[in-house]
Amino acid sequence: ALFEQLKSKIEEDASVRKELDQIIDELNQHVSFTQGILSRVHSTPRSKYAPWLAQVEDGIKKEVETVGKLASFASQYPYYKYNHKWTRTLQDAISTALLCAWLGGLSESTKPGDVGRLLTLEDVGAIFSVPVNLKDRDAFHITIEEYLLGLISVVDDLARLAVNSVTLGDNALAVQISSFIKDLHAGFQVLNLKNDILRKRVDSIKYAVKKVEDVVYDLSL
Amino acid sequence: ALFEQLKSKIEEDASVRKELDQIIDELNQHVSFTQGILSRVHSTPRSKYAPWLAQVEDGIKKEVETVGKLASFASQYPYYKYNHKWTRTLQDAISTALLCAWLGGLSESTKPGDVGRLLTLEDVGAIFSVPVNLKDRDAFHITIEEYLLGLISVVDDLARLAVNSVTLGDNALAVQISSFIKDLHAGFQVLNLKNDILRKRVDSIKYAVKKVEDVVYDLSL
Amino acid sequence: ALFEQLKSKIEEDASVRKELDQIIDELNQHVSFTQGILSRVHSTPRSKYAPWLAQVEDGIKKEVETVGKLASFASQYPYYKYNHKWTRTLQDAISTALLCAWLGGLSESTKPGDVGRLLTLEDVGAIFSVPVNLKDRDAFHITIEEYLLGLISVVDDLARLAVNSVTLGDNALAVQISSFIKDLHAGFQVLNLKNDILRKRVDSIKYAVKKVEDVVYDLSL
Amino acid sequence: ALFEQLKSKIEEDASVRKELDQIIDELNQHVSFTQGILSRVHSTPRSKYAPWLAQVEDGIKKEVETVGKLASFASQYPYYKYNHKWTRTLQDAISTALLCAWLGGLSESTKPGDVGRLLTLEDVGAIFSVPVNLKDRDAFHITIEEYLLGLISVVDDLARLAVNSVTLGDNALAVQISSFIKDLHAGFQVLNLKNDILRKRVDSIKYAVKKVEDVVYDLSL
Amino acid sequence: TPMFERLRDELDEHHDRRERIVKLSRDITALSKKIIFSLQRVRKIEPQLPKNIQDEVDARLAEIAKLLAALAPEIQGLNRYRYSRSLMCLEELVEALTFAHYLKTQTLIRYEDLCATVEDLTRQGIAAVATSSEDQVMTDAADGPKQADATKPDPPATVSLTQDDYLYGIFDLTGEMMRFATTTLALTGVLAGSESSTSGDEPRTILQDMHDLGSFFEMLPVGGGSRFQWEKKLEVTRQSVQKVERLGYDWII
Amino acid sequence: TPMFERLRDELDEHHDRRERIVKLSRDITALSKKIIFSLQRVRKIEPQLPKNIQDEVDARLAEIAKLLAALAPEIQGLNRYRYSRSLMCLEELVEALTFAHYLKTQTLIRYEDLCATVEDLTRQGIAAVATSSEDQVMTDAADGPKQADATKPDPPATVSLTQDDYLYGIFDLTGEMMRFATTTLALTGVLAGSESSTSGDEPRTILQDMHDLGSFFEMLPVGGGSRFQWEKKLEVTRQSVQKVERLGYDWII
Repeated sequence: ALFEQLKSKIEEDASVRKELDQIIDELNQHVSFTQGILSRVHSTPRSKYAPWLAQVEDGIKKEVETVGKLASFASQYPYYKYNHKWTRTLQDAISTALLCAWLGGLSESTKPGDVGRLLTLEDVGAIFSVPVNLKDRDAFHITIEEYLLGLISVVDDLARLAVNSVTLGDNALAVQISSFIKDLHAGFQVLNLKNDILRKRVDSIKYAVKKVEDVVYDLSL
Repeated sequence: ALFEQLKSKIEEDASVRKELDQIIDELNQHVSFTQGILSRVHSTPRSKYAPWLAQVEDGIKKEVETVGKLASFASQYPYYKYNHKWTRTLQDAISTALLCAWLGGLSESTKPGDVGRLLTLEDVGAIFSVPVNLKDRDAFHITIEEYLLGLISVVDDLARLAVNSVTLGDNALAVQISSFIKDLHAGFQVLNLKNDILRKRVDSIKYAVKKVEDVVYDLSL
Repeated sequence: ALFEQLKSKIEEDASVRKELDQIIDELNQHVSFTQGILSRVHSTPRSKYAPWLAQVEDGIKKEVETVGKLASFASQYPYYKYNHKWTRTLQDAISTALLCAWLGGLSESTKPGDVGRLLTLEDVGAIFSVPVNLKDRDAFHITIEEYLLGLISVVDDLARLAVNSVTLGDNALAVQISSFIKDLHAGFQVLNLKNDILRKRVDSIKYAVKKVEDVVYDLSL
Repeated sequence: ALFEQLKSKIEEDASVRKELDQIIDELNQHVSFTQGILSRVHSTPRSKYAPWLAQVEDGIKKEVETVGKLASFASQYPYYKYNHKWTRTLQDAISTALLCAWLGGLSESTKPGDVGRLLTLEDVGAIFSVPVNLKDRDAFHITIEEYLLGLISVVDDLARLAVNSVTLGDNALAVQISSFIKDLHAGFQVLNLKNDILRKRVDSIKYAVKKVEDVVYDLSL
Repeated sequence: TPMFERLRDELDEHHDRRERIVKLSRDITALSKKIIFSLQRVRKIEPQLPKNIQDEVDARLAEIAKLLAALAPEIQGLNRYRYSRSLMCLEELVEALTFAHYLKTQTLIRYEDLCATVEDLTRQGIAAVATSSEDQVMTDAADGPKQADATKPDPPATVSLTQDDYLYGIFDLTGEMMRFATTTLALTGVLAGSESSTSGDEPRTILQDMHDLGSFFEMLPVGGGSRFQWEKKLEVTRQSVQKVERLGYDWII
Repeated sequence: TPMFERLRDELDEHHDRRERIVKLSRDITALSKKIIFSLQRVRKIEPQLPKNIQDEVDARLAEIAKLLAALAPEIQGLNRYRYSRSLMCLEELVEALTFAHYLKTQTLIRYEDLCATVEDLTRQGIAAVATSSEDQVMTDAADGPKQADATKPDPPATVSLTQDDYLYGIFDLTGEMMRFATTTLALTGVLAGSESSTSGDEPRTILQDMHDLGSFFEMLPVGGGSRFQWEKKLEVTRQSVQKVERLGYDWII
């Protein structure tokens, strides 16, 4: 009896994992697709952002749908029991939204070409229609760590964009990216980081800062 | 009786492997030699490609002969049973052909110095006189994966060449390489790669892209 | 176009692998469960084999069903392309059948307690309803290597059983196991094995031989 | 020119290695075969040694032929340049001769069943018709280390035989083996061993000593 | 940066809680190991542990109870799994409790029963802390505010065991059983087990219990999370089973 | 055991010889490294090394010569390959000698020429030792009997380089060239190479030499013995080549 009971619990757990894998796999596909479109920013002049951002937003819409599916399924189980399975993919999804918004998308009020908007954790929660930083109940949500790790990925992409925007002749964009990355860097300094994954990733911001400083220096010559 | 029957079977298998090892070893030598000559591209100005490409083509000719030997021997046995033994070496051979053609070789119609030709999978099959992407019968062929992995190696080499062509004063070549690599990168992003060897290697294209972007950036200043 | 064609091909391959993984996973579960029941032999006196063998046979029946599923699915693709995925699990399944039969199961004609029957490769094929050692066509089958590796695992288990049967007071069983293992060892020595996986595993038979020799020695005192 | 010269030397070296591999492979087969026959000693009563030893000697005769081939080929090159390739196999060949002689073979003067003869390094050289412990010229020979390592393998086999001879009712043989192993152990103690392979292997003699002591103790009860 | 300051506070709260948990966990682990150490001095399986050993065990359990009471409020709801990697102490506690149970009854305690035991322990700890807080007139209030808070809600929060805590604890139990079998055989010359007198059934040795536990794990599907971890533990269990097999064999010969 | 005593003596002789070789090898390696260290202070390629550096190199070489003289009799015939794993010093020496040659001529010395150089050095060492033995009236005879013996046969034994010593030494040379290119560019602002004045040909930089050496190794079949070792060295060489490429690029930009 003990055996049967343990066995059926383990099997139940395995089937939950399998179901999660499928949803996460679907999310992964939408994220990869959206990242692919986003990567065109490096060869797209700002004047052509409008139609391209529309495509990115379509990709994000699909991500949002799948995150909804994930949230309602995962909320049936202890959140942190399975969180490690989707956290990487969710961070990537968050990154796509953050980058899209920074470049002028995901907003009624900004015009394409207006860049520099940083979504807050709450904004990201609203876009994906899920709670954030939950503490009072055990359900699906976006954690602070996930938001911050997503943000760090965006920094890498923007540093690269600073280089390419100079090549495209858009020096102003490079300068704006530089000041944004430096602000973020100052922000991250405020955190008390422990020896965890966040700390390791934050180090990469330093390289980004150095890179954009070099670009701005080159432009000043 | 069981063991007697097994004995002959095992010895047969061992002798097939030994024969394959010898052919693959021979192919490896031709490939290494050709790669060695190809590596001179990094210090050869475009005006001197003609005699050098002739040497590369000689090397590839020897590769083609040995691939022929391999194909006719391997086609006697199930293709995927032994494919793992030669796939690495064959990818390298494909790389040499792809790089040689991109630099203006392996063609009646291009003049040395005309760069940028990308061989398709079918072209590669024609050069090595073997079928490609076979599905209907179990014989030696070049697979899509082998072609793609060969192509990825070429990207690494070209990114390096972009740097060296600037040193040699040939900025136009660097710019052409940059746009070729970016196009390829976009192509690979279309693929929905799972966690296999191809995915890991595709990641290396990202570095190549960054590298050539930096070169074009430096030239733009 | 190149990449579009590749995309569909890669996705097809990924879905074949996924389907295979699921079938193999199912097989793995049945095999583990059957191995678990078989492990009770070490504390079961021979007089109680009958009901216990019935349970083992139930486990094997489920293995057979899943192997059937695997065979019909895998036979659609080149055999050696995916063989590496299931070969380990299939060897384990073969082991359970070999051990069960040796202990008196899987037979109309033997009485429980009649031990010592060694299934041949053909017998194993008949039990799992799949061909063995196919040479004329490219379909699912059990290879000689898989049979031999399965057999080697059984030797390890029997050597352990020799020890435990003495503890259970069944010295005759220990002696019978000893002579079986020594015969097998002599058989394997006939094979001229190269440095492959089979050779390494065959070395483990030597330890089994020493172990049963020590047991028979202890009994002889 | 420098390149051509180095290349041809490397190629020459590679072809020497290939030729050596083939000869060593052949030797390996004869050694494996002879070891297989020798392993029957563990179930052969002393009264039946005569015909069995004849078979062993046939095996050794083939080893001797191949060692001759090896010696004349290898003597064309600096001895220690390639010695590592065959030393393992040669040690095994030496072991077969040592064990065969100890059991009464390889001699006109002993009767089968007369056991206990230890071949010296010089005896082994005479059997294989090659020099031993050469110092004055650079040619093929058997080194002291090879002889000693071969001897250590024999000890392992004899310790096992001590156990099995008791099972076969030949307690006298067990006692004789015990005293032989203890003598050898004392002999090895005389050597000043450095931290090399010999030292590691010598440790295994200790286990053999312990094993035969246990056997003799059991017999004394 | 105001955003970052807010996030910092949230993260700091999390890190502080984790540090408190890690500390408590370390102490519970140490005490559990001490219990196991005491239990390894038992020489035969019988319903009552020797008095001196039972006293040692009880004393340690009383300390553990207080630590569990402090731990409980930190790992409710969302936080139970959030900090599960810092809660290895629970496996160790399972090991100690199941080992004690085995030595008394020669049986494996059930998951539910063990959960109940641990909840009970927590409640005892809460009661003890409450009493001692009164006694000491809050002298240790400085480092105990959480504990004081935790006593207010009704019913008080308790520590729950996950199925993985239970299973991995049992894996480790097999190692202790092996050690117990080895020492008792060496010191008493008898393989541990039930007296043949107990009931009239055949006497049952620890070897059979090990075999049953071994087969139990062999037949279970791979449990929670890391397959690698599971396989490693299973392999250790297999070795323990085989060591006891060898003991049984040597005893018979 | 009489047999074992005889074998012991033989083995001891071998171990003693190996120890002597290891000691000599360690000293030669250290001196070679010092030569390389001196050479890294050179700032341009020209037929004459700066006098102070040339003096340092000559002094070290004189010491090495004596050590080679002591080493020579130990590694004749059979023993050359027998102790080749204890003779890593020869690769280091090749590295030092080829580097000095490169800095003077911007060319790679040939294998035969280098063998001749090393044999010459050995003979100089033998002569020096003979002289100093006379001078010192055998004061160091205690630890020098082998050296004394070695001077008797005619012609005296010399140290021979194997092709592998040469090739692996050249592999390491590429690393030194990279370091040289890096420091000279940093300190002089010019990529090392021939003066454009030297002959009227186009000026040739160290980058081209590195490319040539890189392609040279890429085209060679895998040499002697361990493929793994070869691939590792080749990979390091590739990285050195690419570092100098980067220097060239940064210099142009």
